[in-house]
Amino acid sequence: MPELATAVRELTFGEAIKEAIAEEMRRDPRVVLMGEDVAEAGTTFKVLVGLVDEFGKERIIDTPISEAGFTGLGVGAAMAGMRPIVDIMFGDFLMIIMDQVANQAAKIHYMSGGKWKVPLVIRATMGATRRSAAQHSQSLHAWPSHIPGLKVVVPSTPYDAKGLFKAAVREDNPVVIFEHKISYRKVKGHVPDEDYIIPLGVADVKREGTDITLIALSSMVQVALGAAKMLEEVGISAEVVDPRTTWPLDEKTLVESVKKTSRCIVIDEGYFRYGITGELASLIQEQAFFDLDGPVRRLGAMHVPIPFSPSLEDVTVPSERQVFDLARQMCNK
Amino acid sequence: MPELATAVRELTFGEAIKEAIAEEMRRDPRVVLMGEDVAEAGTTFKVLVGLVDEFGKERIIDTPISEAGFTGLGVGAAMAGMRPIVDIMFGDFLMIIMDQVANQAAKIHYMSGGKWKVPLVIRATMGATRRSAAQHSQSLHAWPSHIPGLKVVVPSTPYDAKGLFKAAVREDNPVVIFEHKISYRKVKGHVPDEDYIIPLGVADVKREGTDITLIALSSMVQVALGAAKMLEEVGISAEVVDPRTTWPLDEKTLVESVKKTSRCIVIDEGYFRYGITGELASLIQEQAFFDLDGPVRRLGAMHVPIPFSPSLEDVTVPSERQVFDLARQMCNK
Amino acid sequence: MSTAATKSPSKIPTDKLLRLYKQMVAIRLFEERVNDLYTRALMPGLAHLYIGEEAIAVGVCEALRTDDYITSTHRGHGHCLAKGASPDLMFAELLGKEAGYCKGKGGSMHIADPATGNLGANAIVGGSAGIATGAAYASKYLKQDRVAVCFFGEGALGQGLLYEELNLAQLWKLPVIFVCENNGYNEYTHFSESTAGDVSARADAFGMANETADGQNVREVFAVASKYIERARKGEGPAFLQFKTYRYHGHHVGDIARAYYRPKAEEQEWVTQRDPITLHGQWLMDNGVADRAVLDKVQADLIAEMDAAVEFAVNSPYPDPSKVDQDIYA
Amino acid sequence: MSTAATKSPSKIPTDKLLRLYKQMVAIRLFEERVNDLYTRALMPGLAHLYIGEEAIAVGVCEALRTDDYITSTHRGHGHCLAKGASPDLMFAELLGKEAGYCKGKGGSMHIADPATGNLGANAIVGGSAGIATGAAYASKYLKQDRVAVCFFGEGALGQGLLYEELNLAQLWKLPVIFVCENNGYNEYTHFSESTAGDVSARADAFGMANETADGQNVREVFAVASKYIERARKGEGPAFLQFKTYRYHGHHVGDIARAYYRPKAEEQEWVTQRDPITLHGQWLMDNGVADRAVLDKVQADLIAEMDAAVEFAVNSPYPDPSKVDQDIYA
Ligand SMILES: Cc1ncc(C[n+]2csc(CCOP(=O)(O)OP(=O)(O)O)c2C)c(N)n1
Ligand SMILES: Cc1ncc(C[n+]2csc(CCOP(=O)(O)OP(=O)(O)O)c2C)c(N)n1
Ligand SMILES: [Mg+2]
Ligand SMILES: [Mg+2]
Repeated sequence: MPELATAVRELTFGEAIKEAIAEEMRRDPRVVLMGEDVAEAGTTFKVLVGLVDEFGKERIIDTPISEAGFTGLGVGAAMAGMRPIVDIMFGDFLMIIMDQVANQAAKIHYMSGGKWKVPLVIRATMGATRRSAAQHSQSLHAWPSHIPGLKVVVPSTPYDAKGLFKAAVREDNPVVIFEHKISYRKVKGHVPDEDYIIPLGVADVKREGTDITLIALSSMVQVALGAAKMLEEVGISAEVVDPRTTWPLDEKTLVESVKKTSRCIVIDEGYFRYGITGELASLIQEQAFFDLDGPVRRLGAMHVPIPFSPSLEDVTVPSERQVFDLARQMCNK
Repeated sequence: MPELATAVRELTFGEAIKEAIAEEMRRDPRVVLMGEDVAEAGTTFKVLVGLVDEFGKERIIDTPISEAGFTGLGVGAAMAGMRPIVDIMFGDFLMIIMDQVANQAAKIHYMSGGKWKVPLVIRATMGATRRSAAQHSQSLHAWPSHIPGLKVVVPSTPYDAKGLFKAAVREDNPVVIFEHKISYRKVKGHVPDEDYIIPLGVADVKREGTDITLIALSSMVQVALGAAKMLEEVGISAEVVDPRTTWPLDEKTLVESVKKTSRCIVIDEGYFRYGITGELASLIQEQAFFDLDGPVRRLGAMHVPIPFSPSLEDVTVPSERQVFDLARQMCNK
Repeated sequence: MSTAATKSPSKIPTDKLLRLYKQMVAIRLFEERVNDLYTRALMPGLAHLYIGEEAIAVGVCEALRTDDYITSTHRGHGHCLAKGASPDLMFAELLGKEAGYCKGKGGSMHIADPATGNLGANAIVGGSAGIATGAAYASKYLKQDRVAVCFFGEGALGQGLLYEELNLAQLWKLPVIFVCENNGYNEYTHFSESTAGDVSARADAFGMANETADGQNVREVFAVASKYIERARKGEGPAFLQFKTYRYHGHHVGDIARAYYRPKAEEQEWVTQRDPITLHGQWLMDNGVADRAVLDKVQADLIAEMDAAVEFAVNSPYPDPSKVDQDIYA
Repeated sequence: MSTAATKSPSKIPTDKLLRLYKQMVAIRLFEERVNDLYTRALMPGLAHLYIGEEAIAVGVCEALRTDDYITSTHRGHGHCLAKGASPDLMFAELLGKEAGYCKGKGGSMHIADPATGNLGANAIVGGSAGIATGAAYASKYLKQDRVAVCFFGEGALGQGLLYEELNLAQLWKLPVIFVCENNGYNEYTHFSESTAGDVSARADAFGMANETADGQNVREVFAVASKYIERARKGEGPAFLQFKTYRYHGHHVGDIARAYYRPKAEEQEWVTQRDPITLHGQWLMDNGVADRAVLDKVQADLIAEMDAAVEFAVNSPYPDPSKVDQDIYA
């Protein structure tokens, strides 16, 4: 069936990440990946199954349950000439490694007056509604975003995931990448079978529109796109902008979109308070105040520890309906 | 000299904190304080010198250099009927204890369906310009503020420090209190020699004004007050509002002030990005948009790892002059 | 390995010997139903079954008082039950129901119960070491004589926090018992790939009393645990106990195809030769403590109880969504 | 305690014996000037002096190659100098000058220097254990034969991270040497109040080769370090070395009144009886390696060098404030 070969190739979000890692490991022997059960098990999420067959246990490395230990080891290895990727499984475990990430990796280049570099990638996950309860469901990307010296990647599509991950591996700075757990299998999309990178710090307009800008990150891009469809049906044209990285941050693309539409909602899956939406809403109103029709609005995860019960957990994450209702109200339609 | 006795009693910020702790320890035998070198040494900052003489080494407890270890111990002790205060010395070491604070202490009440309580106070410090470089100078109060289940206190005056600290000890929830290192000795003020508490979640108008609202926290309250004086000289009346706690947050007082003045700058010593100022500016514009004269503006610590050299470090923290210049420009005077 | 228990098992009173059996069977039956609920898609999320390891929770908790403390792990159902939790409220919690121990907010990995001294299961490997040590500290400070037990898998030996707590516990002579349930695997990795040196040497590092014993022999577990718990209760300090054991099922209920990380023969060996319930049942019969009929009755009664508990949970309502923001602050 | 060194000191070549002396004196003189700069209010912030502990940094670093790695601590000047740093650029850094090793951005606690394999001092107690282990990992993976040394005070035994790294290092047989400088105090607290059990047992916990030796005898330090460094270089695995030592001054330059935490007599005993420079100088004279005149000349030359270095630093400009946001990202 030769037609199939020319059809657009679709991968899941998880497959795109695996391909990015495999390509970078083929390209550069200094790249290794370590974490708990990453080798034969291919991670808890089974995203890397098969990689160990190609690269061996010397490069896909099972570690003890020592997230701080192997992240610190990754920092030193990065300084000494390697390009390690460390995998901490659940993003909630960031709390255990924060000293190594934010006091060490983030500051070494600066503290050494620019002499040492830390080309380290830290893989973390994010996302609720897996019924994993309060310690396995958080989206903590706001924390590293607050720390100068780190770069933070929050891809939303398979295409972006591959290009951004490859860029992260080639970075000479520590990068934390947040992979959305539910998206691993659920989100599919076109991913070219070739070597491309997406530079960190370039936002992407996922959908053009004229009435309102929905700035959304990671999982919330799908929610925003869903809401945009619903809005279209009531005659509202929503633009969906995905910053793709929280740092560096492509302020210009965000601000220009809002200047055009005059309305803005920022949507993120992290805790609502003192997080991503605060920063983005704040800078939008700073830079586009006089173009705004009304205040920039925000939707984040409810400010509660994430509950286990489905009846409770589901209401903690922003939904298409919520975005739709708010956008509609803002557009007076 | 009987006149002196009736004079207003002044304490330093550090003395006020010591008095709060001593009073609460006298009141409640379940209160103990533990940390590195807190007993005979009275902490690295010498703030608690003498307490061990009154309360003994059973209640003012020197620990190993195990911040995560004794914070975790504090969580369990709090659940089992005590009211521990743990002292982690430099706020930068929060990075080491975050799992115990944010995955454990913050979530236990919720995860247990309200059955267990964690009445734990975590003392941390904040503040730069002590020439202590990147790992001993950070103001990380944005991190715990992002986590539901925690309360976060950032006192600015000796009076507030005493009343808020005492309230924190009486809380049935985990509270992180950020004490400003430079203020320990430098900031003085009236502190009543009596038992009073300041409820968490009540902002304080530190200075009334009509033209612009300066929302400032911790050390930045002094900076804002200094700037307000300078502004007065050029005919601008600045109101200075201190939230005193980032969570719970007294949104109403903040918003009402801005509705009155129509202009607002938020000033904080934490890193500029994805921090305190983003949240506060964001909610001000959300709730007072149509009363605003222009965008809410923000001043935070420069978004760089904190440098050692005085010539560099000094420019990273917002100054009276910066606040003055920005406010003046916003008021067109 | 300790021989204390095996040498003088008869020191354990008959009713206790029977209770050890009953409690193990209760856990086994409970967990089988959890697996079933999962398979029938009635349980949200996942669960980590304790089947095969019952002798440890039971042997240890039967040596504790109700007001003693425990902390538990992701693989925590056995500890909770052994400490006295009710199956109905546990099933309700596992299904995310309002009637559950945590009003459905905690789920499988966070069951907590002040009434039985259960400080809570914990989804962070090693994350409860401080909590247990702190409860022991409070007991000592408040001049109570309560002991705290910290259950953890051998995987937690990878977490630095554990060593900080071992040091603090030993330094301050706290009444805490660290119980290492060594089932040989950290998820899908054999513990020898993650653990340098001898496990017991990790306790020696802090001069802490320690003992390694057979985790499939409930009498031995009970005897060893009793010894160190009473020692701790008397103020003589903490202990570290390693029990060798095995989990029969996957790391969690969804871990079905396991051949890539452990041989089927190994599983079979433990299941058929080293099952703690079979072994103890046989011992009870061999030593004339109970006959097959008595044991069968124990099981039958428990089956009825467990089935009723499942039914209660299945028929119980979910919490109203409006409850989501209650219980954040006390 | 090891006796390897004391038994066969003569195995160390003469020029090395003299160099050990010279390097210790250099550190001593450097630190005296740091204290002086602080007292004269020329140095911003604080510094932690290495005086009294010189034999460790020197004995270990003289057993290393230039391309070997070290990580250091808040008390790091000695390690940096011993590994080959230039006093002038170090003083400049301590004063926050543009010419400093880190352009004034790091200061006393963060001196780093790729040219001498110095991965950096660290202001987080125990915070560099991972960095050193990681450098050793890279050396092994990249099939280099570089060794990494992680210097730390005994206070770092309180940090869980250290145990995670000991486990990883031993498990993966990495060429890293953990050097515990046991000067008896964690800030203002005697280490016996913070440390349960035997320090060497902390290495035994992971089955790691270890040795405890006299940190005031530079030849012993050199011999012990050489042995384990070469062992690591050959791929035979990591080691944990404890050296007993003492800091003569306060925890930092501002810690003047110390009687509340340690007796003056104890300080005097170490200063007068166990000074590593005096002891080694005497040994050199006793064994005919050098006479007083040679040793005096070493000192005089170093004084000249150190004074010039201070002058360079004092006269050097501060970085322009505009540089503040350079070097955040590579
Ligand atoms: C800090 C942390 N790291 C990783 C995990 C993911 N995880 C859950 S259980 C587990 C394995 C635990 O092994 P062990 O402690 O031996 O307990 P067992 O499952 O064998 O009972 C891992 C790695 C976690 N929950 N917490
Ligand atoms: C994680 C952490 N906790 C606390 C401190 C504060 N602190 C700096 S040095 C020190 C004592 C260190 O003692 P030790 O490791 O024995 O080194 P020494 O000063 O004796 O050389 C402490 C507690 C720190 N820098 N980092
Ligand atoms: Mg296990
Ligand atoms: Mg010391």
